[in-house]
Amino acid sequence: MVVRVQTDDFDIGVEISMMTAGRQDIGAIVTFSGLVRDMTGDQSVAVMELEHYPGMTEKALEKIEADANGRWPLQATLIIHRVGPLNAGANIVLVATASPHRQAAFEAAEFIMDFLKSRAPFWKKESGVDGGNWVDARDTDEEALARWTVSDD
Amino acid sequence: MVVRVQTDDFDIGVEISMMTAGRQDIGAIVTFSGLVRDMTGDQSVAVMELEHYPGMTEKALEKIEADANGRWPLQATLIIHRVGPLNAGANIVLVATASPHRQAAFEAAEFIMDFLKSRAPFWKKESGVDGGNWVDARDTDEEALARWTVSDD
Amino acid sequence: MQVLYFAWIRERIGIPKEQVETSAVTVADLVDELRGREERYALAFSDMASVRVAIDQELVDLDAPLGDAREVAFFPPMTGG
Amino acid sequence: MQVLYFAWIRERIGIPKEQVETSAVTVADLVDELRGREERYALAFSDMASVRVAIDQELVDLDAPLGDAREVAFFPPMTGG
Repeated sequence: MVVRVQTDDFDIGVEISMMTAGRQDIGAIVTFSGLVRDMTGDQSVAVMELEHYPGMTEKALEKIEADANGRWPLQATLIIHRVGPLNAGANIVLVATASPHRQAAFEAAEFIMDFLKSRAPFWKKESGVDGGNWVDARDTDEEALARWTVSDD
Repeated sequence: MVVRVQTDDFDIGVEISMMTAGRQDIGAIVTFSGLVRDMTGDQSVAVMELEHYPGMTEKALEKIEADANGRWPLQATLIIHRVGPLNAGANIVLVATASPHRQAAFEAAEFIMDFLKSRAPFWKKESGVDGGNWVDARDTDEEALARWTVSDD
Repeated sequence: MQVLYFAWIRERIGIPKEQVETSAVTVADLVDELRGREERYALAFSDMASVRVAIDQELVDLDAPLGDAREVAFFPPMTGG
Repeated sequence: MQVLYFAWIRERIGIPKEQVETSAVTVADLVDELRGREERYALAFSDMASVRVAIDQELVDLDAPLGDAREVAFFPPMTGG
């Protein structure tokens, strides 16, 4: 279980290599990476500023990761979230899950992303030609959590 | 849309870089990689031999990829499947999907993997200390297809 | 206690954090107290449906008791990932 | 037509492919014809629930008509990924 909050970029290939180094028991790895899009709705985005709550962020991510490990048979998990100013096209977040079975790896990665979106203290401010504005939370992100509160199957 | 069947290994980081090169409109990338596990059930596995049906394999993968692109708003898709002898710990398959939205990227990657497992002409033979045996298809893999035959939501 | 503000709440109040001495019992009491101070606080806390609260780095409800909190944070709904 | 065998069906029959002249109407007719040839074919096709068929590289049912197929392939359920 690894959690990192950093300004630096990450390399998915390197992270996966570190996750699998020296082991031959992993059957499936799922990664999710989120990137800064140059458009949201009709607004062009040049820079996305990622603010967070140091201390609480790490705690929240570790709790989400621990919850995922409690629900699925995971062999490794990784969450990297960047903060600071990020240009359009840049990486924002990487989540990776490793399991003997593909379904567990997929579900755990979705679970982590769903909770990270609405329960980890990050805030996005987009700046484009029309100035800056804080990204609104979306109802669909809150609704996405509901599917994890019922039984797994 | 890219499909490759190859004996060579792949590097997830390099593949994602190629997928995103020069574009800033992608919001989410999901990757699935499948690896050779050193154990299946109680059997140790030293080498996995991947046999396939050249010609039909590419057609089947291209159809699966096209079906996924018809169902979700995907900006890029990639399927790489290795063939030949693969050691424990080696990569077998990489699926990657890119979309403006995370849910589409996740669902499309799962869809592609589910159909690839049971509808693309690959066969696995495991060799360990107890000799070689062909991997049996699992009922759960066939059942996994059922969820895609009803409506998306 | 230390009170922290993030994102547009931080921008409206104009500072990222401050030391607050209070006898407020709940978070809601503290918000009322801050609102009464100055217009910028009233503006920041004008729509509490858009405000989230953490006590000592754990999310809590608005009516949560402050207890012996060392750190209270106010911020908008989170938008990470 | 060209007939191809894969995985344990290939191993049981002993060859990966062969040219077959047949007047069989359906895939099932062709299987019956091959079964009658030699023990190794009968063995390979002893449990048809474990046999999948493609005509010209498209999956078909066992009772599919051969039509003017150029290539018929027999193989076990697929296990890729």
